[in-house]
Amino acid sequence: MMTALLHIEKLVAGYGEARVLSHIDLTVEAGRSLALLGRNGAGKTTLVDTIAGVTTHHAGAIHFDGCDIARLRPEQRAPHGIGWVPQERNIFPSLTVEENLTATARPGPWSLERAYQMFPRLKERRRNMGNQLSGGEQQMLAVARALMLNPKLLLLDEPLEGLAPIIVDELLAALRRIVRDEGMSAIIIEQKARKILPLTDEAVVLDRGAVSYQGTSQALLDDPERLEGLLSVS
Amino acid sequence: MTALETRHLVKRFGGFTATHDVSLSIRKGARHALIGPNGAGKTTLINLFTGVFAPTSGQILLDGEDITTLPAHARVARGLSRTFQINQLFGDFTPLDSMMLAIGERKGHGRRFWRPLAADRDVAEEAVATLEQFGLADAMSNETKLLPYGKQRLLEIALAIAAKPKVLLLDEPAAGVPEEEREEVLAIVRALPEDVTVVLIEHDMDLVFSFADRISVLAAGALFAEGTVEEIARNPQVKAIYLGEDT
Amino acid sequence: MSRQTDALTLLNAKHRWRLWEIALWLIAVAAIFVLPSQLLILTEIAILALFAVSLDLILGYSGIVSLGHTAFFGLGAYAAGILARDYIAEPVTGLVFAGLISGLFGLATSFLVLRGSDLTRLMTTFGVAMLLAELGNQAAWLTGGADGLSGISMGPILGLFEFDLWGRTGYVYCLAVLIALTYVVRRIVNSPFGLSLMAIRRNPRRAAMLGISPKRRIVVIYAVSAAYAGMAGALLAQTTNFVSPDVLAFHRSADVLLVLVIGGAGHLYGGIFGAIIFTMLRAWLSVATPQYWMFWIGTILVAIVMIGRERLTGWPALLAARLRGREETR
Amino acid sequence: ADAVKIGLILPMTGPFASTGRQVEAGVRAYMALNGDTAGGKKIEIVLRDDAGTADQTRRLAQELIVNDKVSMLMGFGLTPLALSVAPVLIQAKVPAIITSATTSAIMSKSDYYVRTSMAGPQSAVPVATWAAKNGLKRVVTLVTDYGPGYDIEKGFTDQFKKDGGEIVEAVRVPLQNPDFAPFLQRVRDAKPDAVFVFVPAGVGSLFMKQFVDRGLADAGIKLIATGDVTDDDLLGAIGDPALGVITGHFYSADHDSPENKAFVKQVKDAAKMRPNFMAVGGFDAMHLAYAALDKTNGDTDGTKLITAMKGMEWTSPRGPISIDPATRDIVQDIYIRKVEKKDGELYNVEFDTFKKIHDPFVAK
Amino acid sequence: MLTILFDGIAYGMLLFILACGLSITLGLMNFVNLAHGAFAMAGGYVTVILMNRYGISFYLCLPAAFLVTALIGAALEVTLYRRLYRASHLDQVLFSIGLVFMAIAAADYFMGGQQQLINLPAELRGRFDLFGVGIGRSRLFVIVICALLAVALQLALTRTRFGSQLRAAVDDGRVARGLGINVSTIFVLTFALGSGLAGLGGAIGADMLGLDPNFPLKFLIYFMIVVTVGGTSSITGPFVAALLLGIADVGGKYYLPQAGAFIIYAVMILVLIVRPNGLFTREGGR
Ligand SMILES: Nc1ncnc2c1ncn2[C@@H]1O[C@H](COP(=O)(O)OP(=O)(O)OP(=O)(O)O)[C@@H](O)[C@H]1O
Ligand SMILES: Nc1ncnc2c1ncn2[C@@H]1O[C@H](COP(=O)(O)OP(=O)(O)OP(=O)(O)O)[C@@H](O)[C@H]1O
Ligand SMILES: CC(C)C[C@H](N)C(=O)O
Ligand SMILES: [Mg+2]
Ligand SMILES: [Mg+2]
Repeated sequence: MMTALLHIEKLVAGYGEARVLSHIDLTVEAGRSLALLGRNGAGKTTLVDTIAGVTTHHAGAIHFDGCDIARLRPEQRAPHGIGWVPQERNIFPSLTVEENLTATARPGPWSLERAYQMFPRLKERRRNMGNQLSGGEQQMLAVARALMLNPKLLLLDEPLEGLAPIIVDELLAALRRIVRDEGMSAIIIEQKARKILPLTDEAVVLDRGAVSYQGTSQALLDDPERLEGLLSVS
Repeated sequence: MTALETRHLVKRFGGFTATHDVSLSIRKGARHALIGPNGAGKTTLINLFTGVFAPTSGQILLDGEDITTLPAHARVARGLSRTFQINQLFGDFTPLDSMMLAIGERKGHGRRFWRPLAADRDVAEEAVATLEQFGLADAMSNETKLLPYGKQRLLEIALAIAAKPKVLLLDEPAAGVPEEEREEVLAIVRALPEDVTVVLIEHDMDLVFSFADRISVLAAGALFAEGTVEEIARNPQVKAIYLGEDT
Repeated sequence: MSRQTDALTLLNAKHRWRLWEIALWLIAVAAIFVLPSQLLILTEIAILALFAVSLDLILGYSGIVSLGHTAFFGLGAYAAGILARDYIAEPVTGLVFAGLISGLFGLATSFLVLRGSDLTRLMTTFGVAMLLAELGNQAAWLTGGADGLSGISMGPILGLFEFDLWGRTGYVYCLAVLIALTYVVRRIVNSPFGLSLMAIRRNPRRAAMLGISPKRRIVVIYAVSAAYAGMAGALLAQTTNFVSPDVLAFHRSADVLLVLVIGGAGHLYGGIFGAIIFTMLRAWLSVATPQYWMFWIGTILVAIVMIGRERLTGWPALLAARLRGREETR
Repeated sequence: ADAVKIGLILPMTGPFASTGRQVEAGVRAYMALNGDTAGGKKIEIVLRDDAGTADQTRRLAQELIVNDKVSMLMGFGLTPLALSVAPVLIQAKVPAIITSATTSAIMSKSDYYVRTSMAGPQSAVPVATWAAKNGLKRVVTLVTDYGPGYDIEKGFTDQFKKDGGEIVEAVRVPLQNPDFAPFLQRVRDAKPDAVFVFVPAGVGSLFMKQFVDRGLADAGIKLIATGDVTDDDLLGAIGDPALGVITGHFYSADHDSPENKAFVKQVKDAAKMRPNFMAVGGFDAMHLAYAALDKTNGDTDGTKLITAMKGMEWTSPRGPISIDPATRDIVQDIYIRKVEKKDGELYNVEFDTFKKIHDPFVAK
Repeated sequence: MLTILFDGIAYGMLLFILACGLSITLGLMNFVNLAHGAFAMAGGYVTVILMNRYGISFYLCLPAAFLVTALIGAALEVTLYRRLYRASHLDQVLFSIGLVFMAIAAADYFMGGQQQLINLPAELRGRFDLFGVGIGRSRLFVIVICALLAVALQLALTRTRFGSQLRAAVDDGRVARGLGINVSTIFVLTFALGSGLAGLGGAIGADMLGLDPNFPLKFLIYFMIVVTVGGTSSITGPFVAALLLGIADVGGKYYLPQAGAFIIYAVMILVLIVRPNGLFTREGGR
């Protein structure tokens, strides 16, 4: 039986006094993936960062894997099984590639070898400092770093940005496999809806900090006009 | 007429060769795309063009003039302008301030220390006009760092264009810009005068193919292939190392 | 177009004279008449304020931290002192002379602040000041060495105004110089040149890509700042008729840095307010408890930081609105 | 019957704070022992901290004169601090009694300076004479690299050469100097009979320790010094390494006289420390102020006070002293002392006296 | 000749032990802690009190000085420092200088203004000759302790996960937390370590450098020089820098006494001209 891995209720959050998200309700089942869409500034990053715990939480509940983590500090959430890829990647500049991977790693199926297997490029650059990587390499590192946390839920904020098309295909395929075969869940933000809708189960569209669509990805794909309407500048 | 040319350009970081004997020639007025796998050395190349890095060996020519050893700002003065792959903005300036700066510097006002900023009406007018063009006018008095990422990205591009360059280098300008706005951004770029040379680095093939008239493919630091859009799109080796199957 | 008017209004707002600004200077002038017994300490404040304004030019506006700014202050003091002792006793001449000497020295040492991190700059500037201090100590034939430079007797200002024991002439002189030089800084920071400095401070790489040569601009402003510091030093030498070796001492660099940070770097008036607050507090506390005043100053510094400067006083908020987008990043 | 105010400007904080502390203790001790009236008027002390910074000294002096209307200034921890007030004194005609600064050059800068500490190399010269007499032929001098150091180096060197000695080497140590090793090694390598040392008091104690640690004494190099090195205040803390060191100075807490006994007891009781040569400078400054006021019958005119002070003679805790009417500088006995243990405590025990020493640099 | 070299090394090592705590708080944690010298002073006074008042052995005083200052450091971190990691460097300067002022006045109040001296145990006093080189025992002791410490620290900070977590936390605290690093705990431990080392340095240095309330200001500059010349990204950097400066300073003062006071500053400026980020820098990093 599937239970909700993440269940968000009436969430209000923002930065300091500023409230960006208002009354968000959202559910992610274990072993499912969710596409998070929305225009520029809609609050996608804010939502994902709020789950990771690094914004200001004003009200509402975030149930994760059976407990309310809304009031937990971010470093207490990661151990519950949250893996986060921030939008700006935020590779630690004074750590080597390998240290970036191991510093936060937790035990589980994702090991250093497996991460390197997925991104051979990283293995080649393993002794490089974090800030001496190309943009795409940083993106790979951010994803690999999150995987090495061996999370139950992956939060991916525009993870495809800056990756070569062939890598994008590989990464998407791999994510799909991971979600399907290993029961990991994922929330994926992406500007190009059509890139990820085919590979995700559910979709949520945000607009000005509120949910404007919630349903299956397939439904959105089947209704391009609706999709257009949800995403284009009104 | 070549706008930008490199001869046997090499850049090493310690033992690692990021640019490997690249000889590239870009025609004046070209819409040239630079693609290649991650870590192929595209950004490094731009950094070499603009003087962020000094090459290990080789030459860079702008309009036939050797600029290999010129400092960055002198290259800008000769008409080279760029955007950064990762935004390089003045976080607590307003977009208006940033634009005033960019345009003022282009006009050579930067050494004026007695005249108030506001006295340069023409600069202010142009600043506002450019901001409007990029849909940033509403946010012109907000702190840059508080703008959504996409808007910051637009400002990054606007700043480069404000320099009225002869050669414009765009490093993944569309990253983080929503799909619909990507086209608008490129439309602005496309609308630049014909003699402006544009070099575009981008992983979004829809954009590349619709924008470029010529493409160079870089791999492992070296020039791997070069040709028209059709040639590159059909090139099986490029597919194998970069494009993948479905594009 | 209304957007354009908006923009011009925004830009104009930056360099408009504020009420409190005018009030500040009026009070400073009024002090000549209403606070005759405090003129000496006010003179000290004016000199320190000028010194802090000079530091603000490089620290607040250009992001160059210096722990050796007193090199220029001390050099100016010695230059003015020696000139007055041996050649020309007229103060304004000495002031200009000191500014020139310090400015040139700033120009000559500016290459040191172009590279490295904040810490590097902190320490190279500090090193230069220490070397200069040691030089001053060794060159006793010129500087009086450790005993200090004495035997200065200043002539009347412009041949007209004699210095008096109550420090009235001295204060008027220092205040006039402070007002004039602050006005110049005010013009500079509100100019395109000033904007480019602030841009360099925030992101030199991007600034270079807009065609700005960060190095040249920094060299220029460093020299200007050095000249300012030199003139502050000259004022001290001229109003005290003495140059002690501690014009080059480390604590002076540290003090001026504190003063500026207390007042808020990058605000133009930060140094001035800082000088007022710091000097008054110290004077008051060291009279109240000559042995332990440092403890209370320390407590106040800690409190200022913990509570947050912005929350303590109203004026930075005013300034923040005025200079929106220009406060230091933190 | 209004009060007479005396402005006391001292470094109470900063590196020379202990100077200020001692002088203040001396001043307070005098008032405790002699009451607070002189010349029929009540005496008030206004204490200010200049933190050892000359422009502060100068401003404080000026403010004390203009605002607080003090009749005399007193204090001045270091030479430049004393020098900085010269223009003020000249303009305001207010006497300034120097309790600590020692450089010769100060006195000529204004006619309103009077000194109760020490005049230049006053104590160095007798040490030179003593050394030459006691069979020390080859000496290295080691002084701190600043004004008073030069004075003392010169005073010692001139006298020692005159008495037939040889200066093997003259070493100068920077004021800011954490480690004496290289200088001591230089001394050691020069293999002299003795090393003559002047370093300011606090540093002096560190010097002593390193001197012993480096085995210079074992190598047969004797240590002779001015009294700063075996400062009474620190002697206890230096401990046994100091035993046997010979110094010349104008004051020892061990000086055997009723005046001194009373003084030492008063400071020990009130300030919980042993007075040193700085404290006695403050004590005598107060005596001079009181005596001058008595003489003018409470008239606080600066010029009259200075005139009254000139030629004043009295018995200080340090011994008999007087103010030279020509130079306004102190004339005092210099004692040669040796560090010895008395009742479990270390003292500079006087064993030889050079009488009525003037500033050797100023022709009599 | 070799004696001078030995003295230089010892002096350098003393600088290192005093500065290494700072290279942790300033270099690694990126906190401009000008109060470093105050912690060193605290360690010194702990030693003085324990030895002179209670007659406790010098060897026991060293760990005690470390522990006491580490505890003080931890307490201050939790109450004050913690809130300022994200403040600007200038605010940190203001704050820590404030602490220094407080410490100076407090030391003066409780301990008096005069120099405090300790007397080392007999076996650490004096010197012996080894192949004609005069070896001061206390200096040898300093050298040994420092060398051990340098190796231990370098290993701990570069080879352990704690080390990389610390650097990650400093690079980007927000993201480090988001990825599960317990930034507060790491910082409090590291800060305590840095202060403890300062205290240890103060305890060891008190004999040679003396101890008075002005200690934190008097020596601050030397610590800063060592850290700057060494570079802020490792422990090896300050170690080598301390050695270099120690030898240059002692050697220079011996051979060129007239230039004595210039040397350390001149060396520092020269190094920084050639290598603006210090002797040892990783190419990356902040
Ligand atoms: N640090 C911040 N402080 C205050 N407001 C912020 C901050 N960061 C973002 N915002 C505001 O929050 C809103 C939502 O921003 P967010 O970054 O979540 O949008 P997004 O959907 O991720 O956009 P994008 O597609 O550009 O990444 C925006 O209006 C933005 O201006
Ligand atoms: N400062 C540096 N030191 C060492 N290696 C570096 C440095 N800068 C870049 N590199 C390496 O050089 C290679 C080329 O990097 P570059 O940024 O040019 O790639 P790119 O083609 O722009 O890739 P992407 O598409 O991912 O942005 C990368 O492997 C990177 O790790
Ligand atoms: C207190 C002493 C160190 C004063 C010193 N003798 C001077 O005149 O400067
Ligand atoms: Mg986002
Ligand atoms: Mg790139």
